Amino acid sequence: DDDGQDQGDQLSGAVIIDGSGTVYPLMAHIAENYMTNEQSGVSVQVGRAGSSAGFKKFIPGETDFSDASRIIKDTEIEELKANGMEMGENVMEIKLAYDGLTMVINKDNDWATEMTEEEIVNMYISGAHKEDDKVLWSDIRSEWPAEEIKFYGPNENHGTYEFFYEVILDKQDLVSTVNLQQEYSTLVDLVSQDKNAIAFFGFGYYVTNTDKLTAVKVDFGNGPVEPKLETIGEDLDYAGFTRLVYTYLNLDFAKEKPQVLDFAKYVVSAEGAAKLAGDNGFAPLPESVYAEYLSTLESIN
Amino acid sequence: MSRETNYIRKDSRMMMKDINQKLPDFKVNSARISRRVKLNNLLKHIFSLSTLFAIMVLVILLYRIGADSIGWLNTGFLTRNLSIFPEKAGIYGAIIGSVLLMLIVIPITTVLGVSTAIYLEEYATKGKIQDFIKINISNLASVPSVIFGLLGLAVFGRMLNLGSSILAGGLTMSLLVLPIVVVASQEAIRAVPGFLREASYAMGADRWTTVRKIVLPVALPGILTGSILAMSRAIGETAPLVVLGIPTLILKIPSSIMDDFTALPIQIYYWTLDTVLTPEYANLAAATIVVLLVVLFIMNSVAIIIRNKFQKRF
Amino acid sequence: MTNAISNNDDIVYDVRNLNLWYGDDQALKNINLEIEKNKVTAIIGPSGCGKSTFIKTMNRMIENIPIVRTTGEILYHGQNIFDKSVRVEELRTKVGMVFQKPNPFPKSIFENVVYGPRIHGIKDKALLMEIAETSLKSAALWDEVKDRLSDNAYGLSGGQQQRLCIARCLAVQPDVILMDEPTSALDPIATFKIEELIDSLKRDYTISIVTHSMQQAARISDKTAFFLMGELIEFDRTSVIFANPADKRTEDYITGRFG
Amino acid sequence: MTNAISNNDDIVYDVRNLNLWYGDDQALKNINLEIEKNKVTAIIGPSGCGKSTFIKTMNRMIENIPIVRTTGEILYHGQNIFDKSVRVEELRTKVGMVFQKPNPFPKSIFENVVYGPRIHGIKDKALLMEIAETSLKSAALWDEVKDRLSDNAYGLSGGQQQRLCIARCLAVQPDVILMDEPTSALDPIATFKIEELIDSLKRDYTISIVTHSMQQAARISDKTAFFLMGELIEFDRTSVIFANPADKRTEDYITGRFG
Amino acid sequence: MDSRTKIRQMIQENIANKKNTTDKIMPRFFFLMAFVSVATTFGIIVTLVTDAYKFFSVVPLSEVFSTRLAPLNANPSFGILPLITGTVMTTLIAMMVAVPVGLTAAIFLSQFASDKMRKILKPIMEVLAGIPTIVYGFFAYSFVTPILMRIIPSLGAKNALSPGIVMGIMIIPLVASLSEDAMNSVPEIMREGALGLGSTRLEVTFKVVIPAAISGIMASIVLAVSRAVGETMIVTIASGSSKAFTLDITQSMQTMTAYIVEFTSGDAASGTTGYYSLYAVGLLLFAFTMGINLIAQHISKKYREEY
Ligand SMILES: Nc1ncnc2c1ncn2[C@@H]1O[C@H](COP(=O)(O)OP(=O)(O)OP(=O)(O)O)[C@@H](O)[C@H]1O
Ligand SMILES: Nc1ncnc2c1ncn2[C@@H]1O[C@H](COP(=O)(O)OP(=O)(O)OP(=O)(O)O)[C@@H](O)[C@H]1O
Ligand SMILES: [Mg+2]
Ligand SMILES: [Mg+2]
Ligand SMILES: O=P([O-])([O-])[O-]
Repeated sequence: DDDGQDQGDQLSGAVIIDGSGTVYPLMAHIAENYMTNEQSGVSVQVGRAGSSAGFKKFIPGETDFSDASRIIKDTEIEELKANGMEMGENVMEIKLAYDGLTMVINKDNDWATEMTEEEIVNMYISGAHKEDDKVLWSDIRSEWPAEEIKFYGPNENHGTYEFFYEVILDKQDLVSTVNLQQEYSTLVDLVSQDKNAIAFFGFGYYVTNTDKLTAVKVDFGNGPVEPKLETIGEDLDYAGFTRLVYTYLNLDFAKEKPQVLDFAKYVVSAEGAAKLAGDNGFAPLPESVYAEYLSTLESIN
Repeated sequence: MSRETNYIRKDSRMMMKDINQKLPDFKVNSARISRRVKLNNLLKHIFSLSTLFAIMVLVILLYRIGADSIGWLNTGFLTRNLSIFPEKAGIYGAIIGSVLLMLIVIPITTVLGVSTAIYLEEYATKGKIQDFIKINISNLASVPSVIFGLLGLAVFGRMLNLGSSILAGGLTMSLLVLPIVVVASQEAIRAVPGFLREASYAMGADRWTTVRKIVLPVALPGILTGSILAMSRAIGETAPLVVLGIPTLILKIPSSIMDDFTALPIQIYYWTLDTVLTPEYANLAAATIVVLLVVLFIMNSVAIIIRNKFQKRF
Repeated sequence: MTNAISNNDDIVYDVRNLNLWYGDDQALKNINLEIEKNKVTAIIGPSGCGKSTFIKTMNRMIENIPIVRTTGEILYHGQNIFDKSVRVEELRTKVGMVFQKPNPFPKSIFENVVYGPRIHGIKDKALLMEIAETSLKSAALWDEVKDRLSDNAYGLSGGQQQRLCIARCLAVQPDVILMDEPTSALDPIATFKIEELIDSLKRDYTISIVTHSMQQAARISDKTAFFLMGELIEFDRTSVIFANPADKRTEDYITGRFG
Repeated sequence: MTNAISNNDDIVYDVRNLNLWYGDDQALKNINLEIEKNKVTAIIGPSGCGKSTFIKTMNRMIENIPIVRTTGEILYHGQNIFDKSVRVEELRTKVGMVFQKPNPFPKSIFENVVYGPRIHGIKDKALLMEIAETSLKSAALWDEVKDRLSDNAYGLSGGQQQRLCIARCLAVQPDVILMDEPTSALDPIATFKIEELIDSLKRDYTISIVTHSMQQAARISDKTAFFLMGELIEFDRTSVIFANPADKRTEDYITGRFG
Repeated sequence: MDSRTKIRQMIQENIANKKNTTDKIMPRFFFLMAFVSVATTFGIIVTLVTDAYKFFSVVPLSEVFSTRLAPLNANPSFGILPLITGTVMTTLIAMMVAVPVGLTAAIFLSQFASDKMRKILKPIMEVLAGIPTIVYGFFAYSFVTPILMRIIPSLGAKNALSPGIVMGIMIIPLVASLSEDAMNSVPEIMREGALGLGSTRLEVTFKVVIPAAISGIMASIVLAVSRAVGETMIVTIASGSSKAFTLDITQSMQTMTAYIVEFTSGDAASGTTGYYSLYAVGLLLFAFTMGINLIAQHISKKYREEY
């Protein structure tokens, strides 16, 4: 029943999406709009196992799209090859939007509201301050409280973790005291209840919880910058912690299943990511980028 | 003999006097009795508090859930499709999912469960095989549901390639509640008086005819009650379905048992997890819980009615 | 002895050297006895002497107890009922059984009576109705239940239930009816009715009845067998057994000296 | 009538106009009776006449059945046991009870005997040991169990268990001992031992015993009460009741004409 | 007369022509069906053991019994001790709630409550037992945790305490009803014996009834442990998924069951060591509950033999 039937404009069948939890709200939003406004006969399923977990299902062909909050890794490209798929040939990379990695702290934390990039990087690196990684706020700046910092973050299923570890920390180990969770909601909860907590995740999960969390303003050398839609972007002030979020499309399935192709077009259409990114805490890409994807997709069939 | 008795009498009289001197007089000690009675009454009240505590929790739980669901639980909620937007969300799809799930679980567990019970009670000779199956069933009943999820994932999801379809979920759930149906059916069959079987055999009926015409009809209310209880377990089970990998967002109403699906408890689970992102999800979860509890309440009432109506006919 | 009529058409049952064990306990010891056509044969003896065991062996109901083992033969119209070729289903339709406690099925009165015909393949509604009527009439129950044939059988009184069980048994047109203390759970009036019924049934059927009551045996039976600890002590015409028993133990039992 | 000794120290129990209902069924009807000190009072009557009900009312054990309702009074040493001020715990230590089926606790023999003293706060080991010994001796059980006081009571024979229950009862120094068919579950030899024991105990205790056995009542009791359908028909010296009953119904019962 | 013979003949013919095929096939069919339950157990064991074997052939035992659990890390480690402490902690908390409350409720219901009260109270307890665990999960997360956080300021939003307590509440009816059964099966005459000696009900309960019913009560507690160990949704929702090796009940932690849920819903892609670790944990959990169940059966068999 996965095969969509092209009866005029009416499509049916399923589109299966898994992967990034960061991208999930955006993708779920697009999917719901697609189903209510465009193709009510198509079933779009969106999961949020995490970027890495998503690729593990995508590579053997279990999903049509794989959302990711980081770019696909070389090892994953190799695995695709082993399954007879080439990037560009069988798999299409679609950039969806910009996300600002946001450092969040508790509302009662009135000291660490601004930090330099270096301070943030150093506090999360294992052994940078303490042997046992029981870092105190006062270790960062002596005028801050001598209380232990509670480090939180998404676990290794998540692209956000990998972006943080590989890009921000430059592959240096995280403090051993870090508390890694599967669900972003859990992180929001934990930080909102713990005065000494600090966590990192996508901007989207912060904007929906501004009443519970404070975002740290990051000083990349030109004064503290608050993450917002206006500052997140490649050439903007928050560029230091800005990353792209993606979805990867299995082109073989797009060719076989019209509903997959149709949904892909919708994602990059004016109704898709371009329109909904902002609502979900992402900065949209320039329109030309989406238009190019659209024309590539139109050329199929 | 009588000399011996005399000896005992004398002896006992002497001894009794001894005791009378040494034992405290119980009349004098009535203060102590008073203390004991007071302690008795005090602890009685403390013990009743325990029962009361359990009941209070139930009341609070129901109240909380009821309060959270007010304003959210309406016909629209029951008939609308799922949505990521709380004010647009409904649980029609989850209801259909749960119903389809039950449509798989009911026939499978009934056939398997009742057959197993018939085998154990009517055919199996007392001995090792019967004991083995019995022990096996009682052990199976205590296996955590998440383990059944792993079994379902490995066997139905991956080996038979059913993924996280309704069929895979239904088969997994069927095995999970099978022991409940077996045990209840066994009890119902055992309660069929032997004289009815004898009467049937004496008419020249063979074993199967006796089972079909006499034993099963008489045991039916008990079997039904057990099956309903098993269903009410299955309809609220979450862990095996989560392990099978039900997607987080699935908007389409399932139309066949091969479709992916969501069910009432799954929806409660995801909404509860996401309350942090959208606080109104807590209300949706509460409203879904109310629906689930009402369904359970109806099922259990039916079971109780059946039990009371058909109890003790001989 | 009645050797003269052996191998005669009048002999329904011919029990020869019957022994029966429950596991290692012997419950029947070398029983030899003949049951005559259209006679009522009473089986008496103290509790535990093997009366029920014996009567259940006659239609092989005893085989439902797995530990039972038998030797010897029971010829039913000349055919050994223990033969491989004998089907118990067939034997049991020819040899009906009525139990101590009335045991109707929890179905309607009608369904109770036609249970036997139904399971043996009679489906014709009219025929079933006819069978029900004849059987209930033969069991002297028709008048009492004809207006409520579809009511549940458990709504009947104990005595009515027992007559229903007899009707149920008659519905498959048996040859012999075995009864194991059929009146012991009934009050005197119901007992009287059943006794009357037995008397009227013996024209068409051969009846074997276990009873605890000496008076009952004397009242209704033509022949009486006295069992004691698994042995058949004496078997003779009822008048002889009660008036002039050959064995001291029979006399002791009859006169209430034990049991 | 023995009105002369009313309000006398020799009257332990004075039952006045006692009525008792189980729900709507009246089980005791206007009972009036006096129990004398250091006498054995037997209570006889056919099954269901209210013997157990009556005896359980004397120590208010009957109140464990929620539907029970009583009117009238039972004076124990002049004090109405139904009074608010009377504590059942106190009453029951003074009025011990022995049941039909031996009911030792699943503990050691020693722990069974000292159960009562322990709950009354006696902790001294040596004293408890002495109490155990004395009580077991009084119950004529000491010699049989002295070497295995720490064995489980359920290892004893039925008769020994019953004597253990009597010893357990003696250990709290009761005034009255109520016994409800204490020997009906026992074999004749054990019964004999208990009867002997009762005879020896009556010097120190007032005993009231329910029994089914006329012979037993005649053998061991000083006075006998005959109950019938909840009524006290006759109450007199045992010798009178058995030799020369005043009431026709008593006579019928005694001579085995019913019951 | 004629119709009698006719009917007799019809019946005898039908019997003679009847092939007893169904009567012979049905037992085999039933046996086959009965075998499904055995096959299920077999399936569980085979599934768990084969994949757990793959896990153990890759991961050294010294690592398995270590305190570092980081299955997805670039430098992964599969120490199982954090899961065991998590499971033990929540189970202990649950028992601390369920055992005293359940036992005293059982005592109240079987020894003190009037018939009328019992008739009202028992069904209510049954309702409590019939509520799905996901509902308790919601309750723990949305009600109990916030309240506890007001009482214990240092309590994390995800912790071991709240799910432990709620699990305990969920198990109360199990302990109560099984213990009550055990206490009710102490013969009435034994209770009467004690009452007849002037005991208060309390004394009867503690000195006679409970000692006599002790193995049934123990069995109920053991079964409750098994339930707590196997409980999944409450901990999944209310305790987060921290894999730190800690005995701190105020902080997020993970049980064996929650690990399985997290791993399957996150990353069930087969073939990795992490995937196999799922089955290793499953096997341990299975062995654990099976062992507990066998102990309970042994204990309750013993108590059935007592009188
Ligand atoms: N199912 C059985 N298993 C083992 N022994 C049995 C069984 N049924 C009966 N017996 C034994 O066989 C003997 C005969 O029993 P049976 O029931 O035939 O006696 P009975 O004469 O019918 O007694 P009653 O008058 O009490 O019905 C008895 O000693 C009995 O204990
Ligand atoms: N718990 C009860 N509830 C209702 N009625 C009861 C109860 N116990 C006894 N009865 C009724 O009270 C009447 C007297 O019963 P009781 O047990 O006192 O008789 P009994 O003389 O001791 O008989 P038995 O000799 O059989 O022991 C009987 O009619 C009985 O049915
Ligand atoms: Mg018999
Ligand atoms: Mg009595
Ligand atoms: O869930 P992620 O977006 O961090 O992969």
